[in-house]
Amino acid sequence: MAVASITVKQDPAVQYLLRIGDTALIHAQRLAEWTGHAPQLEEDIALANMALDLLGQARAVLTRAGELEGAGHDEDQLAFLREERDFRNVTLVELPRGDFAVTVLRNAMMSSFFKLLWEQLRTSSDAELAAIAGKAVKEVRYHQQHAFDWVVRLGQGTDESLRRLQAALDQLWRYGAELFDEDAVDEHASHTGLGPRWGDLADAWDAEMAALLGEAGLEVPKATPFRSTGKRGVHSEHMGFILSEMQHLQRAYPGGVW
Amino acid sequence: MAVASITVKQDPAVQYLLRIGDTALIHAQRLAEWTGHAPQLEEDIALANMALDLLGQARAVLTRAGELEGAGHDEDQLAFLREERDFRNVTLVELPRGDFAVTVLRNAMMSSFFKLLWEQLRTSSDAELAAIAGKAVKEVRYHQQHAFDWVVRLGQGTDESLRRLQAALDQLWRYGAELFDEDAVDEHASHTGLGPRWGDLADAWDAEMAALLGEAGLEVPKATPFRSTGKRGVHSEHMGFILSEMQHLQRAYPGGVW
Amino acid sequence: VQLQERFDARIDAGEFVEPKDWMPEHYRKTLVRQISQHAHSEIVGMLPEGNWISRAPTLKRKAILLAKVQDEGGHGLYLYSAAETLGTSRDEMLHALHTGKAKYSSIFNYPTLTWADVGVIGWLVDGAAIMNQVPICRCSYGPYARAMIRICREESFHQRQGFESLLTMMDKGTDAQRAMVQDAVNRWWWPSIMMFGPPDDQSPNSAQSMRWGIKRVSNDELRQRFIDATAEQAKVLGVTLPDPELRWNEERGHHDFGAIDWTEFWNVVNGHGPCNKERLAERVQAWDDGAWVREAALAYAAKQEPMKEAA
Amino acid sequence: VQLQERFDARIDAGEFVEPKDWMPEHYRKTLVRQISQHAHSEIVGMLPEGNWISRAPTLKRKAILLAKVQDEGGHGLYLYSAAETLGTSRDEMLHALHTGKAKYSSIFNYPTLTWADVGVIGWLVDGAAIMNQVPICRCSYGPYARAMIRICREESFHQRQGFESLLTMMDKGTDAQRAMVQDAVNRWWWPSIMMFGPPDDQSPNSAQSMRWGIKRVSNDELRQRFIDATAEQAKVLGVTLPDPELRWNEERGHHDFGAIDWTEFWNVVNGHGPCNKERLAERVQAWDDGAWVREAALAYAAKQEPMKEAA
Repeated sequence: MAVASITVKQDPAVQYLLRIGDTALIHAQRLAEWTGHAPQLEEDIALANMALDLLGQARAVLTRAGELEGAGHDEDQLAFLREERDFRNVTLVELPRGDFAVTVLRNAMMSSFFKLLWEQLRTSSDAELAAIAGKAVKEVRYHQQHAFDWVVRLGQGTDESLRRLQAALDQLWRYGAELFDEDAVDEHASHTGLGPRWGDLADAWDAEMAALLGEAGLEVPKATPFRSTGKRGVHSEHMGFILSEMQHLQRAYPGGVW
Repeated sequence: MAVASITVKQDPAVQYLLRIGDTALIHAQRLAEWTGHAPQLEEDIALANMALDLLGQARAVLTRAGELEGAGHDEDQLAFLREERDFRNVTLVELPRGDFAVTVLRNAMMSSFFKLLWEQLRTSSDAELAAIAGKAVKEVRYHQQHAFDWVVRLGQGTDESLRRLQAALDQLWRYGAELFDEDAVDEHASHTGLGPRWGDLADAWDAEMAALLGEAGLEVPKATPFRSTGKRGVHSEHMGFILSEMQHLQRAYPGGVW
Repeated sequence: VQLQERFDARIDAGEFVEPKDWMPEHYRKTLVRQISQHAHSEIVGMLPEGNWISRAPTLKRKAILLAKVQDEGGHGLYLYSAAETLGTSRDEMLHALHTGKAKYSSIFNYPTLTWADVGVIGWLVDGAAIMNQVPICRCSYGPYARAMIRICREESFHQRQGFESLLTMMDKGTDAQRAMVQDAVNRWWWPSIMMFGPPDDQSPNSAQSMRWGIKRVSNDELRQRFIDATAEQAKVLGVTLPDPELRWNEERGHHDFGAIDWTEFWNVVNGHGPCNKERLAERVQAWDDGAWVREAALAYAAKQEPMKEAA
Repeated sequence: VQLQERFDARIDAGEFVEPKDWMPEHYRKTLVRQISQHAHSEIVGMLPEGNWISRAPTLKRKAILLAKVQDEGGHGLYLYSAAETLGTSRDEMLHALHTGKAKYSSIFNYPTLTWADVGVIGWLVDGAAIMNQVPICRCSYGPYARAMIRICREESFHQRQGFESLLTMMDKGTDAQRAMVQDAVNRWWWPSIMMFGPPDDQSPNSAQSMRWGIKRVSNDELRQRFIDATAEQAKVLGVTLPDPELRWNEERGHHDFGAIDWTEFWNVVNGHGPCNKERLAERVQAWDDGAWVREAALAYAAKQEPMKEAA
């Protein structure tokens, strides 16, 4: 019945999976906030659908991370009993949901990244991860289509929608760089065939985003030295609030069975 | 090191104190949200000051509640390890802080109530509570003055400030009735001299509020059968989010010493 | 007159009325009111349960809840579509909701205060909804009946999930969890049995709706069926229904039950329940916040038109 | 020229310059820049700590933290007032902050990620601030010097409270709490020692400020004093400072320490730290959201004027 937080081994393969699983989980958490509050009913349903896909991916990957760690941690212990500093999601997904422009632009950035990642992970040396990727890649293609359609629609819609979209880009763009920062975890994954160095996806991602942002009529902000560092466990101040809410029941009902 | 929630005896004297202590605590929690975000620096300081006063009152009253209960619960166990359904604050204080009009109007409603209550509690049969009241009554007079000044200022300020203030009144007014709903807890307090039936404060409160709202040029909404029920432990949906945030550390670090 | 006779004959024969068929204006209006009210209930109903998505206690329960709330949005869509076949647009119906002219099920004006509320809504509220809705699968208006068939199938699934989640807590959980379940049952029981509406002798529109085959079973009869079914399920769960007068009546072959507080019912119907104002305000806020998005989508579509024509 | 000579003589004699005294324009500008930057640091500094008020782990800690953040607001007030004596209004200074023309201490562009960060800010950040500010209590401009005396007294109190809260966790807490403290120290150590600004040989304005008695001790000397004091305190706490090269140098009578990452320093100064954009956006949002309140207060005050005259 102890409910102290768990700690997870600093094994690079486990860390690599946590980056994927946590990013999908926190993105799902944010997207699900729209449920019941979207601009039209179709979008309530579409955003909930994406959140469900991401949640499914998160569950599969976290489960696999727990298996590779070998300490008996299941998806729920990993999601609900880790401390903030042990979460490995990129910072971009933990930012507040913002308005609809922020949401579809973040979806465009993240789904483009995930599409490239899952495509590569289909040939992971870890058969389980490869299988997860085979399913995820189909889901994420739809996410990307949905996000891109909306970005173009808002970019070419009204003056206000273009203005809001540009503001969203100005806010979010600088968080994109974190996706492609490399370190020993990437090196290890690449070396063992677990998955690609995330940095190796940068060129393809840049190309897809440039085409999209061009079509939407957006001005791409200049690159800056700003680097978010969520995937190394140093998050934004938003993360603590996400977790205090998400983890409340598991923390408050020790030994509970749900 | 168990951190399961505590439960508190259904003793009417304890419940009476929890109503006071929890109301002050949750009101402080909401007011403190303004810190760093007020319309001008003077108000950052004034609102933090009120939150501090309320927090001090809450600590004293919760401590006393724990003593009367006699189960060894201190102020922190009462604040951080009770479940939502065992909190006894009135619903009004748990509503989101809203804009500045909502905040000063709520302050006006609550400080007027608390002023009347503390004045009576100075002669409580419980010497400890009487002592707390002696200090609190001075603090709350300042709170009331501050709130009333602002209500008049906003009411007689600009068209926009009047419009916002009226919207705040339309939102909050219906939660005022709960303050004066009576039950066995009040009956017991009155009977034992612990404190007044809250309902007995209604006429004086009505008179003070009517004078204020009149001066501010507000239209008082019609009475309706709506009744909030926080002081019986049936809260609004906002309460759970307040507690998940407020209680997070105590729940997540079992056995911690702070 | 001939049209009216043909219509009546059709109803009597138990045939479906379809959108292109002639129908009495009052029949059309009654249907629009009922279907749109039902659609509004689905989308307002997303709020109390949606309130717990971010806090669901396991990832599996989070997925189940999110899928359920999404289904409710889907039900809203089918129902608005069914109502649109009667010549009223979704925007018109939403306008009626947002301005307080249209109603939605009063049950959603109660707050969800604990995680157990989510399970209890599945068990009791969805259970009552199904009881109400199954007869509508045989309703005389085709599009409505067909929508209801699909909806009822999904609702049954939700109801079983809700019951199962409560059963897990009651059977395998801690004392604190069991107390949470019992507390939620205590709060939702009476509002649930109010979902069948006022007693038959105070339900003036029922007769006409029965005649038209829009309503098939009376309020009191549905309520009795629900109570009979639920009392047995409560025993399986191990919870107590908060009605000291609830007991099996051998003679009637039904459960007797205590007096319903109709004052509370009418207060909530008339806008004075715990969450009426907040629910509506939340819907209106979402709609208003989304206005610029809908406008952008329209503007974009308009710009594409000439291009399509030119292509 | 005579005025300049008299001013210089006064500075040399260690006398205070007061608001009504003549002063060189550059002296005035330098002071306005420095005092307003200091005031901005106080009010921006309310945000990272304010972030934890709602989550403080005990009611006592909540009260202490709330009082501390309130004090920072108070410091902001004194300092804006001191700067106003030089002929610049608070609104002008805030405008410079909101438009990015004025700076504030870079330390507040780092996030507070755990509760231990609050204690570490008290210990290290307030500690470094005091080290910087104590000499300003002897600054040549009277109103600034007097404000600093009061501020330093309160900051010392905050610093002790921060240290005490860390000591409680380290001495009496759990392993998880001790790990939380060490982690916070790891993140805040380097940014704290950057608070003394660039090395003396890269600090071009320092000489003039020294001459004017606005600055009394050099950046590097203050930094060394801070490191020497803090290294001892770290031992008492039982935390490790994250610098493998930190060690006592008997010969120098000071601690040696590792190379500071000045690239990070300049990145944060130039707006690219972890929270620069969010901190400023939060201040601007609060200011903009409050516009209608300030307008209402002005309108009300204007309406009262004629009444007062008439009375």
